[in-house]
Amino acid sequence: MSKHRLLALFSDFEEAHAAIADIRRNVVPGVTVDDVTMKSPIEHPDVEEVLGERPVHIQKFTLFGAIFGVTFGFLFLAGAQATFLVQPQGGKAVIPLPSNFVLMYEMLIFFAVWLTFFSFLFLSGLFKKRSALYSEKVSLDQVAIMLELNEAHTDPIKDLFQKHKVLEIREEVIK
Amino acid sequence: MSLDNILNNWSDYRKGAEEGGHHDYEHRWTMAINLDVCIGCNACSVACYAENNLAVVGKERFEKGQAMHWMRIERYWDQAADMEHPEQGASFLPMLCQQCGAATCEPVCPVAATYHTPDGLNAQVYNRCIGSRYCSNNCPFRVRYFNFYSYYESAWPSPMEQQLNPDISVRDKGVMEKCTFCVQRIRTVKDRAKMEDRSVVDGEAMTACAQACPTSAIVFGDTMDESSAVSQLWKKHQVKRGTYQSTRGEKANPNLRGYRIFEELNVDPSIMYLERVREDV
Amino acid sequence: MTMATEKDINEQIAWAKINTDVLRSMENPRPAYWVTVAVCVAMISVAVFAEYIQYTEGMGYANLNNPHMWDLYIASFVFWIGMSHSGTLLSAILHLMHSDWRKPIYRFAEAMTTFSLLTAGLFPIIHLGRVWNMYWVLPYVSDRGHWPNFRSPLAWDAFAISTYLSASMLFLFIGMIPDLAICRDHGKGWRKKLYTVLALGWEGNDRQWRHFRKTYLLMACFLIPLAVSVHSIVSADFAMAIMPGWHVTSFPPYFVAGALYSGCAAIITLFVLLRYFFRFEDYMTLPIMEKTAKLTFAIAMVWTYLNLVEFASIWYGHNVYDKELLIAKATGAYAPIFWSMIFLGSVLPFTLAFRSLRRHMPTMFVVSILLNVGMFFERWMIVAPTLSLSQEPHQWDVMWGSVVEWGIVFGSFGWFGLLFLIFVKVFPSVSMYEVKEMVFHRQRSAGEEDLIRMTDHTQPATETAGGEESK
Amino acid sequence: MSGKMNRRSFLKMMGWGGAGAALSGCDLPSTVTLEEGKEEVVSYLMPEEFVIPGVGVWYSSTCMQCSAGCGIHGRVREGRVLKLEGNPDAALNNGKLCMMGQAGVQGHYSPDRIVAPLMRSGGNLAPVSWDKALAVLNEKLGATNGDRFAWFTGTISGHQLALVSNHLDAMGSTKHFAHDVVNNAVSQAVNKDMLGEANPRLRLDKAKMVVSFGADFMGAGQSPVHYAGQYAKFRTAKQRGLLVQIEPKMSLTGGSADLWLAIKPGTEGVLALGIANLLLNKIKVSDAGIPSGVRKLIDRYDVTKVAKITGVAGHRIQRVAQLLTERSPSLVLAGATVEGHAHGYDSVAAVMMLNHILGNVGKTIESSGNFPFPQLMAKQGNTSDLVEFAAAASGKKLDAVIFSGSNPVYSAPAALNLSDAIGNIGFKVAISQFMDETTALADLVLPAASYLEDWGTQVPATQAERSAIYVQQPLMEPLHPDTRGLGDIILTLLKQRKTAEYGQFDDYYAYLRNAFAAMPAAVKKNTKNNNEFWDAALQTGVINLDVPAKKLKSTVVSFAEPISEVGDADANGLYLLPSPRMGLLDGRHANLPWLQEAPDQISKVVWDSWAEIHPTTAAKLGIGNGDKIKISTHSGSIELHTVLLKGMHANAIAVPLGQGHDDYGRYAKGLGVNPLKILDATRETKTGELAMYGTQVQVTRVAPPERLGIVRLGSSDTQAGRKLVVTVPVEQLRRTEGA
Repeated sequence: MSKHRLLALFSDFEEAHAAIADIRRNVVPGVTVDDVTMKSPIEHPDVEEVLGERPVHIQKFTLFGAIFGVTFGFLFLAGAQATFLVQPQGGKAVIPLPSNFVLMYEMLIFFAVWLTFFSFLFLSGLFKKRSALYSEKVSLDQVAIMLELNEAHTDPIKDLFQKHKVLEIREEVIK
Repeated sequence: MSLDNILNNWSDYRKGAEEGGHHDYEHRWTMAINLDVCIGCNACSVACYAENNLAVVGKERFEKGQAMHWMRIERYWDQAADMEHPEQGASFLPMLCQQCGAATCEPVCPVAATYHTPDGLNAQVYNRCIGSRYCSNNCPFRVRYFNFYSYYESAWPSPMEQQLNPDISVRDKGVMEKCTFCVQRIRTVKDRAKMEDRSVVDGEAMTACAQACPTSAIVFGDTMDESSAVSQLWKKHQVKRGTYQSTRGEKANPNLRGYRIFEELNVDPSIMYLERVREDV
Repeated sequence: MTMATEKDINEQIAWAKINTDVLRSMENPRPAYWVTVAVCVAMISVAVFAEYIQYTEGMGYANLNNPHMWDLYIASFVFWIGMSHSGTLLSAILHLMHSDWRKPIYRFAEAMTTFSLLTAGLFPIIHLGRVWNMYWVLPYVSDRGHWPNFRSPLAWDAFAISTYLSASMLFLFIGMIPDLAICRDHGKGWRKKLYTVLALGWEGNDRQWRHFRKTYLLMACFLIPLAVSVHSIVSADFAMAIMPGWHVTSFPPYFVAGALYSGCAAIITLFVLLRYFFRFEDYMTLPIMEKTAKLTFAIAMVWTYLNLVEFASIWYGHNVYDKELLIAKATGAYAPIFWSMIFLGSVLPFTLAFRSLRRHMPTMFVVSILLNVGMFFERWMIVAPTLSLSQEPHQWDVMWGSVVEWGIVFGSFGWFGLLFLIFVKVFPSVSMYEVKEMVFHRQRSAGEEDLIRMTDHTQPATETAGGEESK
Repeated sequence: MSGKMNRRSFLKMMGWGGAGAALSGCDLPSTVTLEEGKEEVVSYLMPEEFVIPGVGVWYSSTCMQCSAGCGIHGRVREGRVLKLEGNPDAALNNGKLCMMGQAGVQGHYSPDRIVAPLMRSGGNLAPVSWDKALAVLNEKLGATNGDRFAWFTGTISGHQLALVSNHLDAMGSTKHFAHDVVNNAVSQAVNKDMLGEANPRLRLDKAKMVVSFGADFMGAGQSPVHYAGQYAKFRTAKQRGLLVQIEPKMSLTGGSADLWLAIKPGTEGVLALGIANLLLNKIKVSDAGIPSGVRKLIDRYDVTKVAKITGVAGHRIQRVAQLLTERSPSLVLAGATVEGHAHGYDSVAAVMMLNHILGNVGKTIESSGNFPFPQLMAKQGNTSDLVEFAAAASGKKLDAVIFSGSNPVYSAPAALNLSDAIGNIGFKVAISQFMDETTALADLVLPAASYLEDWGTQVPATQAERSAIYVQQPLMEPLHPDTRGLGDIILTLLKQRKTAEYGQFDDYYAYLRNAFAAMPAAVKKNTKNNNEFWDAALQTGVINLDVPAKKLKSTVVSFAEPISEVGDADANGLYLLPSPRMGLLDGRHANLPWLQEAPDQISKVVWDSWAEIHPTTAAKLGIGNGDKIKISTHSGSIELHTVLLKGMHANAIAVPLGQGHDDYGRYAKGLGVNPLKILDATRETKTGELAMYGTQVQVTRVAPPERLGIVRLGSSDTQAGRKLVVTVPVEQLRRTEGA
């Protein structure tokens, strides 16, 4: 049995929601909402309501970056100040906390921001080749529902989509 | 850059902090200038040009305020405001780097090109300077001079370059410079003393300005040496090192002439001036 | 309440039209565009030539001298840093406050942030006596045990600016990814290749959007304290010094307010230009201009207030040096500039209080430019008078910059202009996906609007009543 | 020149004179010795004897920057002289050195030095060889004789003077013109008449009060460093000395006065008479020894009249007279502004009379004793010689003149017409380091060695408590191999005339050694032989002499009324004060950039000439600060910018000397104006000196201030309420530090 991938384009957001809601309600047995990917031209509203909670882990990286920035910042600054060949005050090390706090603050943000960025790049599934089914309409004004399913389920799903005024359905076979 | 270095510095720092400050100077080069005998003759200033390879900038650049006189004689008319003549003469003030103990120029340098030496000097590392000029902006005495140009050709046309003092560099454009208390002379004297296994004798280290001063208005020496002439003067006039906060009200006899300029800014200058005296006739 | 009837944006606009309008603006530069580019390049050439003289012959050619070790370079630095704050304000602060009217105009404001930072960053470098050693302010490991002096506000600047530059560039870039995908989908030739790379494979699926939203929110959260800290640190360049007129505790908020002020004014300028040249009347609408103008007016008043705070604290503080400086600013050689600054910064913004003027684009254009002239004067009046009148009266001096100095400052506007001109032709200067979102949400909530407004009005009333009752 | 010094012998000689400071300086590479006859190139890491790389050695010598003749130490490193300091062994300056002395190295290393002999051919000076130059010189000098030959020098002393005198003898001439703009010739004449000595010792350090009538003893005086040292003692004495300065323009010394009084130019003598009047008639000081004519003169000047004439307030005069009796011993001095009038002698005599009345002679004015070597004593320059020289030249009475150490063409007033008159001299030789205005007119220019490359002795006219001969030795090899020392050149000339006497000396060095050897044993105390004496003299730079004590006579000469009738009627007349300043002095240092860049001590102007006017006078003339003005006299006019200065009398306008060079190298040329040019050629009636301060001028405004019109140091004349220089009353000092 071969696996199929379907891409359904809707112009009406509500219909697309309804279609997914149907899948969610197991209208077609064997196809769960977890198989559904929703594509949208805008940051889709109410996406959680439709698809259910899906986890995002970026904030953990951000937190790590912030903590790292502060600790590394302090250790780095203190280390640098202690090993400074030219000691600015009479040959003795000075580790001035007020100015170090300022720099630690900057370093906190610096590392937090970069870690956020990198975690976004990797966690959001960028850098992937777009599937052949990709429609440019998605970047214009249409919502797409993409799902992978067994060949047996394709027809019921297509019917479901038709019921919800799908504009176009694209299909490809993946093994 | 070793662990040793870190630990040593830290332990020194901690030790010093316990003893109420981390200044354990070997020397503390200090000056006293008696304004009563300063006649404003400029000998100190020219001696400084000769000793420290100061560039002559010429009329045009002098007009722009780009002169390089580390030691300048300021002249003020104090009495003259409503009088027909300045009947008590002029007020002369030899102004040079005050080698502040709490120098405002030091913390602002982004690359630590100006720093405090264990001798209590406010040193300027020419090689490290990137020319941000922040130090000069933050100097209340305005005694830091910036090399706005390269002066190799213009200030020392051949064979004048042969006069240059090889003990110190000629500064190129883009570098801040200022009075060093003739650090090259101090260095020589310290080296000699070390070689002869003795301590530096008072009067051995002498800045060019103090040496030239025809009226001996400038006294230079080491205040760590209790017996030095300059120590005696500071003691006599009850002026103490430290910031204003720590010395306020400690002058038992306020009539004594010693004072430091801009004491209220808490910069702890190393130069004590003695007030000018005039007799009302 | 008449305002409420006017929509910020036409909610019925076709999404396809949004795409076409914006994409059209990126194509086929008109002759006027090339003329402007040429002008910018010419301005940059002036600066490059001036910098060449200064580099080879010395800083003296900028007329800098013993009291005036800094002058227009640092003033311009502060000015450009200030300019950069507007993007942050519009994109981050208003984003967190869910003010969606920012959406059509935040993109170019954010680009402005980045480019003015790139311009600002040049000035600390240009003003160095030994430019070739500029990397010494960065903390790199050296076998000589050298570090920058972490106590110096200039070293803080290096940290703050690099952080701010990277954060704002990332913010700009991340926010642009969905639009880059649109460009990719519609692009041809080299543009297609470029956008394919830059869009990073964006296909608008829910996973990407989810992460996108989180990232954007987190970045915005960091960007706000960062922006505040950056200008506070820039103000520390002055406030940390002991010079009269610099050693002012109210400088950080004063600088931040001034930054937002000049940034908003610059947004208005660019708003008018883009609206006119790219025919963005559908997106950069009059109501949005009104909101921007009102925001600018509010910030202008904050700035004015902080000015008064500064003057009052100096006046009643009785620090002779500070007071002397304040009087000298108002009456001395710099008085014309000082009073121009007061007029342009505090009086002129009252034009923004008039609805008819707010809606008159030529007026807004002129006013916004004049506001920024005023803000440039403000930065100049922070840097120069203090240097001219420090504690030591012997070194008092009033200095006017040379052709070299002004040439470089002049060229910096060309540099900013060129970067911006390149940007508007390579990247979408209006955020397409966010305009769509805005339209979408407004359409959806149109039905509920009346209800919401009613609750908004009744809610506080009940609260107050309850509060009184409990007493 | 047979006795050419090479590097080795030079260093050998120098080594003996080393002050020894360096020998303890560092580990000596003592193994490095010189093997005779073995010449090879060695790096500086293995240097010759007495050169220690990286270590400066201090050698003693004598400063020649002005005629004071202070002892100096020169720091020599790697064969170059780098820095000059005062010689602590020299009693005159006690290890101190003024700005002009400090700048001596700049003249030595000046890029504008003449490096080869020049001879006039076809109107232009062209380089020639020394042989050629000397051949021509000998030929020309051979063709002249007697008083048709002359030397024209500045102040000159020591063995150089002896050689010049001998050369004049050999030529059969008596004409030695010595010219110096900065001089005290009139005072010397008065001192000679009243005290019996031209240059008595003035002891400020012993005085409790000094009243100086225009004597800028710490600035452009006869020995500024010496008197500045004395001044410091005077000020820091148990009872702080009181300085009253009375002059028409505030000088450097005036800037330090407790009481500075502006006086109408030329009326100082009247003020002295007024003070004398008060002392004799009111305070009843004895009038013993005052000639009756003078006594009558004194009685004619009561305070009211004096106050009216001089412009000094009556109560001030009374107070000064009162203080003079309270603070004894005091010292009353007369300076250039008193001397420089037609009645200069009378004025100075009136001033010096006060010392007699107050009994200061013998207390603060001491005899300088009988100097044992009169032939070495300074021949001090003056301006009467300049006038006479100009007369001799225009009367075509001179065939050949040798100029050295003076620049008469620059400093002669245009009224003397010197630059034209000098054309009448058949053959003009200039021994000069620089192409100055006089040298430019010479037919033969002999490049002189700088004083840092030359041998010599100096006997300053102003001697310290201990009289001494100051020894000058080369601090380095000649910088330019074709320059020669003054002594060497004169010796060469002398050899032509007196071969028998001078043929034995290879060079001036040999002559000096011989002369030192010939000194009486009393001078050579504590030294075993001549070599040791020579070494000791070079090492300390000073030969201290025991001069037998002498007592000064204290008399008052008869003098005429010390006021000119001319000009006094015109109460608004402006006197031009061509004031010399410590720095450029009379213009001889205008080619030293350090001194050009060092601001004037009072007005703080650099790199230019300027005119100082009192603000009220300026307002009357419609002149503002920095305006360009024109100062005109009968002999011409100058244009320059103004500096309004309250330290001026309303009837005076001061222009500093030193600028306005047509020549004299890159640093001097084209800067400022030369006020000497427009002076009247009036002469002091008794001494024949030029009355330099007696010229009345017209002043008109020409243009508003310009950007580079006045360039000065410092922008604020007041402290703006800061505590920079704090002035306290002397009572406070007395409470804390005084007796």
